Amino acid sequence: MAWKPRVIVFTCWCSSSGVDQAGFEGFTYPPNVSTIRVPCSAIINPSLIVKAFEKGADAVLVTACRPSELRSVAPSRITEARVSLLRRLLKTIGVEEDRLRILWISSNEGGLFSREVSRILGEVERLGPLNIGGRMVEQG
Amino acid sequence: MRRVTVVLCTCCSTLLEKIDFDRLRSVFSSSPLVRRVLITDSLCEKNACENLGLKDDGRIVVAACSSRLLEAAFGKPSLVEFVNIREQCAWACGSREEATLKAIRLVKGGVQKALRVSQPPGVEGLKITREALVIGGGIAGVRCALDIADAGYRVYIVEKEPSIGGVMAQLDKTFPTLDCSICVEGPLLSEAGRNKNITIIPNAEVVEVKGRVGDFKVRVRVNPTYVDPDKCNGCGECVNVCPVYQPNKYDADLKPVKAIYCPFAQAVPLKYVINMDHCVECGLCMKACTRAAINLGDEPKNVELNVGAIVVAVGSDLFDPRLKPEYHYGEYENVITNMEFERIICASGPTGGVLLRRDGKPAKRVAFIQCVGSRESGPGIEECSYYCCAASMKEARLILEHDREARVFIFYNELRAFGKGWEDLLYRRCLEEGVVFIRSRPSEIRRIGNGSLQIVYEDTLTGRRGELEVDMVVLALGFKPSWRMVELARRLGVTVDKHGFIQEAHAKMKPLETRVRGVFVAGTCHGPRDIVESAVEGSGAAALVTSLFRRSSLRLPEAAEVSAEKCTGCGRCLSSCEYRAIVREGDKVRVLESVCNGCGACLATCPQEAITLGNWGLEQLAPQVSAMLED
Amino acid sequence: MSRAEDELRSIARSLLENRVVELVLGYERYGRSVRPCFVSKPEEAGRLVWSPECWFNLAKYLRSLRGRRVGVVAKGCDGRSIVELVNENQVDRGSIIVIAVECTGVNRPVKYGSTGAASIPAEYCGRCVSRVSPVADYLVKADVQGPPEESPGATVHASDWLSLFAKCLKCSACVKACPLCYCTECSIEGFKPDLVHRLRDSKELFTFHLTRALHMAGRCVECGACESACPVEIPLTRLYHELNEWFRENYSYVPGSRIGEAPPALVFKEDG
Amino acid sequence: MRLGSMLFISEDGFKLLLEELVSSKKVIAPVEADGFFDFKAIKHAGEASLDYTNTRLPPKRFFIPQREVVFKHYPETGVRQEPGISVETVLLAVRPCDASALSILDNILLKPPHPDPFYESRRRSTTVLSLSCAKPGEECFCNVFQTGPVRGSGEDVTLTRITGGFLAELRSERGRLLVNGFRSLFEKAVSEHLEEYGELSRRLTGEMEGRIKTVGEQLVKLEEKLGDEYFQQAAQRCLECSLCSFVCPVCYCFDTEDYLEKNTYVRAKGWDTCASPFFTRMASGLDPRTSRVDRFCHRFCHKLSRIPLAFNAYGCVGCGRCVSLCPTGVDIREVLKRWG
Repeated sequence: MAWKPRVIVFTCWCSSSGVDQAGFEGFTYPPNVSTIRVPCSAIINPSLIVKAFEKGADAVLVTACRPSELRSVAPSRITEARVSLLRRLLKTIGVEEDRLRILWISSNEGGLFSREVSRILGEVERLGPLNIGGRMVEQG
Repeated sequence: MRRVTVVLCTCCSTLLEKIDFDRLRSVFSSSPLVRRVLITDSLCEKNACENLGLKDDGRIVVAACSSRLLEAAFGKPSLVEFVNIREQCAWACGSREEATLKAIRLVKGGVQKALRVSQPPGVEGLKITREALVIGGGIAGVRCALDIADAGYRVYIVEKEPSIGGVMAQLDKTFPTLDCSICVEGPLLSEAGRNKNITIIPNAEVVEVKGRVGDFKVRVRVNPTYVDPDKCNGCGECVNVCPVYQPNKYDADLKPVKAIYCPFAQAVPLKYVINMDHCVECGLCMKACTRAAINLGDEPKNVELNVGAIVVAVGSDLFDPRLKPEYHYGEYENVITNMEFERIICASGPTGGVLLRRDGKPAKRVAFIQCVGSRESGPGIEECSYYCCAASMKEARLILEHDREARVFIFYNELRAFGKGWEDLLYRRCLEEGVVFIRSRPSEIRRIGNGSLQIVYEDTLTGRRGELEVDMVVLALGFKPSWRMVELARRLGVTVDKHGFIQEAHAKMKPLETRVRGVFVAGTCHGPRDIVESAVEGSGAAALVTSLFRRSSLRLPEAAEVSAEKCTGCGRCLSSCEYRAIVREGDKVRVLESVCNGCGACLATCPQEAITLGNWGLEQLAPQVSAMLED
Repeated sequence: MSRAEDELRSIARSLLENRVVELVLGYERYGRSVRPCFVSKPEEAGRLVWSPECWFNLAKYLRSLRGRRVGVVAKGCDGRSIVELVNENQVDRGSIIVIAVECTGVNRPVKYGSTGAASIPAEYCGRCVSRVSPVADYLVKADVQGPPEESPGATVHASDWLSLFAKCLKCSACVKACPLCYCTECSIEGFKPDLVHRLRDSKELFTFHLTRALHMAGRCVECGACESACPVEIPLTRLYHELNEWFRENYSYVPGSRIGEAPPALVFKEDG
Repeated sequence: MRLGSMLFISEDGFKLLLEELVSSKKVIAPVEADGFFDFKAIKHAGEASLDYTNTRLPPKRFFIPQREVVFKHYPETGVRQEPGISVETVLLAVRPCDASALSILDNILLKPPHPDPFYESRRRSTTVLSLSCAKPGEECFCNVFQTGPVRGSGEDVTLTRITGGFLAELRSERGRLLVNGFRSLFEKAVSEHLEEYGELSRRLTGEMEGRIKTVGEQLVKLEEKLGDEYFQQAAQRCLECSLCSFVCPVCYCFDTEDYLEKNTYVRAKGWDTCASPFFTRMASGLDPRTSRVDRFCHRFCHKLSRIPLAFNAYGCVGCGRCVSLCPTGVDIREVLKRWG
């Protein structure tokens, strides 16, 4: 059957209510998206994103609260810096940096989330499978 | 092998046609990691847990709707992992097949995480010391101490002056009703002095605060007063024989008192103190004192307090008018501040309540200049200082009450009379009594001939420029916290805003709390206020303290902890904590539980996860990610 | 025997004689190349040598010698890693005497190479930020002035990295040779099996190298010790250089340039 | 033909032999890749290149893989040992020292009553053809342990390149069977061949004249030398990485690891190093060998005194890899010089 990109989404507490709200209002988005809820986007360890790519994720999305309205500005700034640093690292070693993105989703933007996810899924499909596992097996 | 119970909720069977629950059951009952699979139709019912017999199941994966609704049903999520198969699967997927596959994937992830969840986060049953500390004995502090004492808890008031009372004790009358300030506050002070639950520690300041909410260890340094408070009965014999005079800070340095003095008549505690800067140690007072209470070799003492909550009510200093050279305060005698005016107009003041100029002549023409150090981008503060318009109108009415023929001018920007009773009792009454309001911020004060002053101004309503000759100018000073406030905030671990006021946890949602759990604020220390609002906040803070003490035990939310052997002290986590909850200790770091907000930004900065937060480490999340990516 | 070597020895001898330091860390001749040596007696100072073969970063030993007064021979990059170690309070600046030597580029060892050459000029020295250590108590000028000869080095294309990682033996020589890798329980050596298992699994080498790159981001002084210690010669410094470029572009911050300066990316300014 | 008899095979005879072997069996030979020689399975004869001092990594990994699954616990059927499926392979052009390492490993790992099944199945299915050295490497010291440079002790056929072809000496039953299979390509060795063979070994021993030569009895009591000034000084340099153990053809210590993969529990076994501070760390955290000097000396005591005592063969074959690859120049030859 056709290859489907596998995407992991890390949502912080507020943006997870945004994601739930997407379903609540009937916005459908492709199924091969698995969400993991964490208290705050800054908890996500960049090594965990790297592990997700190694285990077969074709794209990883990190949703965070918009820096302006979040009650404490800081964590979103940290996540933004870490994601940008990791994107640069991925670009260096030949993994397209668009496979890792940060989305500013506040708790009432369900529609935005589903539109963004569908658009990103389309792009990732064009990029094709990442298959780190397969490419890392050395010869002989 | 650890086992997990999987509970699937069909949301009153509405999800049955969206997700193939039988397939879910077969997939997970065959897995060796799952103890049993339960399918129920409404988990959000009142006692769903009991009916399903989940009491002793330990590790549970609940696949249902959004977890916010369910957390209440399951109580604090201990070893329970929530997976959303309604909003994110049933309602968000196109076909039943897709929704089922996604549900399987999400529950697999949930199972892997549930396997590795350790003891529920947060520390249970922390002991609470049901004693409070109020720093600052002004109206806010006293009001707060009284409310806490009335609720039956012990309170310490630490006051840097020899007596509690604060700024309100220095005022003559209070607006808007012009009732005598000390007559209102006096009874409160004496009740505070008498209340067996309240211990007043005067001449003292907080030096060091350690520990967490419910268990603060506070070190207080009591400055020497050279008079033993237990022996002194306030008879005043020593004052008669003391040869040395000194300016009295209570009277804004306008009325001299002896080196051994009591700040004001209604002082609580009514004890005499010696100001060693001026005392010449002649020893006359020692001979005069019948109870041998005086000891010139007194040393500062340290007092250790163990309290459960701290209320900061230290008030705020006023703007230093010398920073506005155009008003020549300190240079021209008759340019005085509104605090000095309060002492002069007050009966117990230096002139016995008669409004006299420095040279003794009565002040017939008085001008008030508003917003000195407020609502400006200069050395003052940007905000409006809230109290000064009302105070100046009150003082104007006092002048006219003392001397019918006096002429009073008020130079204002926007006259703010928004409080209860301010409009009629102050503003309209002033207009009736002939007070002249000029909308202008005077540019300069000049001295002319016989000591009277000339104010150069431009009336922005009429556009006319003019000079006004007056006998006396009163500067309405705004609030401006001094370095002492910033120093105290550093010792408490709380932050200050750009002007130096203490920063509340949240301006709207938590106005009386600070970022350190268990430390509250009341009064002008966290922003411009008037007496009414300071008292209100005193009671508000007291309510928060009593509700904290009312709890049987304390449960702190998840706070990060540092493992001592793993930590190398490199400090990379310090900079990631926006609440500054991580501090260096020796060559390691430590997390202040009462300050940590559980956001976890520090976890990823530590390369070996020496700093951990509940169940949010790689050990729990990596297997969940791997499980979700199994094809 | 070059003038620089001579100066170096006399400095070391005087430091040891006047008991300014208990130990001087330097390099000594060994077979065809050079290896680190610990000189504790003045008369042994003669063993110290200086040549382009001295690629090893002696700052690695400073942490285990904390508390003792130690003199250390430091190239530009070694000095920068001493600054980083001081910023991360792993060593006390006071107890280290830095004998800074002006470096003109080192040679990276090539072992069992088919070309037979013992070492070739290190490619990472071409990107050097400062030839002399930012912190120095003594300075030894280089014998021959002028820019280092151009160091050849195949440019590494983005697509090569995965096959390069696949060659890795997971022997952690890179981790152990790096002065800034000092975790008590290194999460990629085996203490965090959920991230990287202790035993080598070729798929996990992706996570091994990227996690180490993330841990070095904003700290690596590009001394090349990891690249030179690696038995299968993976050009790791090139990888960490890219992350330092990210820091340079976003925050114009170069690691190891000044004592007291913390990496800015994820840092809140004090007034923040 | 009896064991030990010498045969000759011409250059193109050898190529033919290689073609045959590649088509019938899995052949592993040294291949040059970006400046280094490493053993790789070759598809056709042309890939192999035989003029090298030694491969960077020993052929050990074809007998003891860096990581292998020992058994899995399947939920339905319980524990099942992973079968050590090993296909018939020919290991070509191994240097005599690496080949001798295999014979030492045989003594250790195949010693009854508990031979290592995984090693045994791989060893039994592999025929080792060694190739004598043409020129000793800088760090080689195989002359100390008589493990080269011409003849090793673990190989099935010893090849020696001489003008016009190779001399093949049959060293084991498997070697004889292999050569029998291609008897037509071989012919009896004549005296010039043997003459050239003798001349080669004399030249090689001559070239290794300056290096250490003998191994003395003092090594047996190396343990007591722990406090020796040399060990204190040298141990300070060791970085405790796993390089020396991973590149040593004789190191066989392993570590095991259990983890959960999908629904099955897996036990894996793989290379470990005694230099690492966690090699002897017990579950409780207790570590009998806490100091760096202990670990540093253990490596030499194990190779130079304990293995000889237990398996009457030295645990080192003098290939020189650990000497040349160690980042901080730790050198086993210094131990030999001091106590050899």
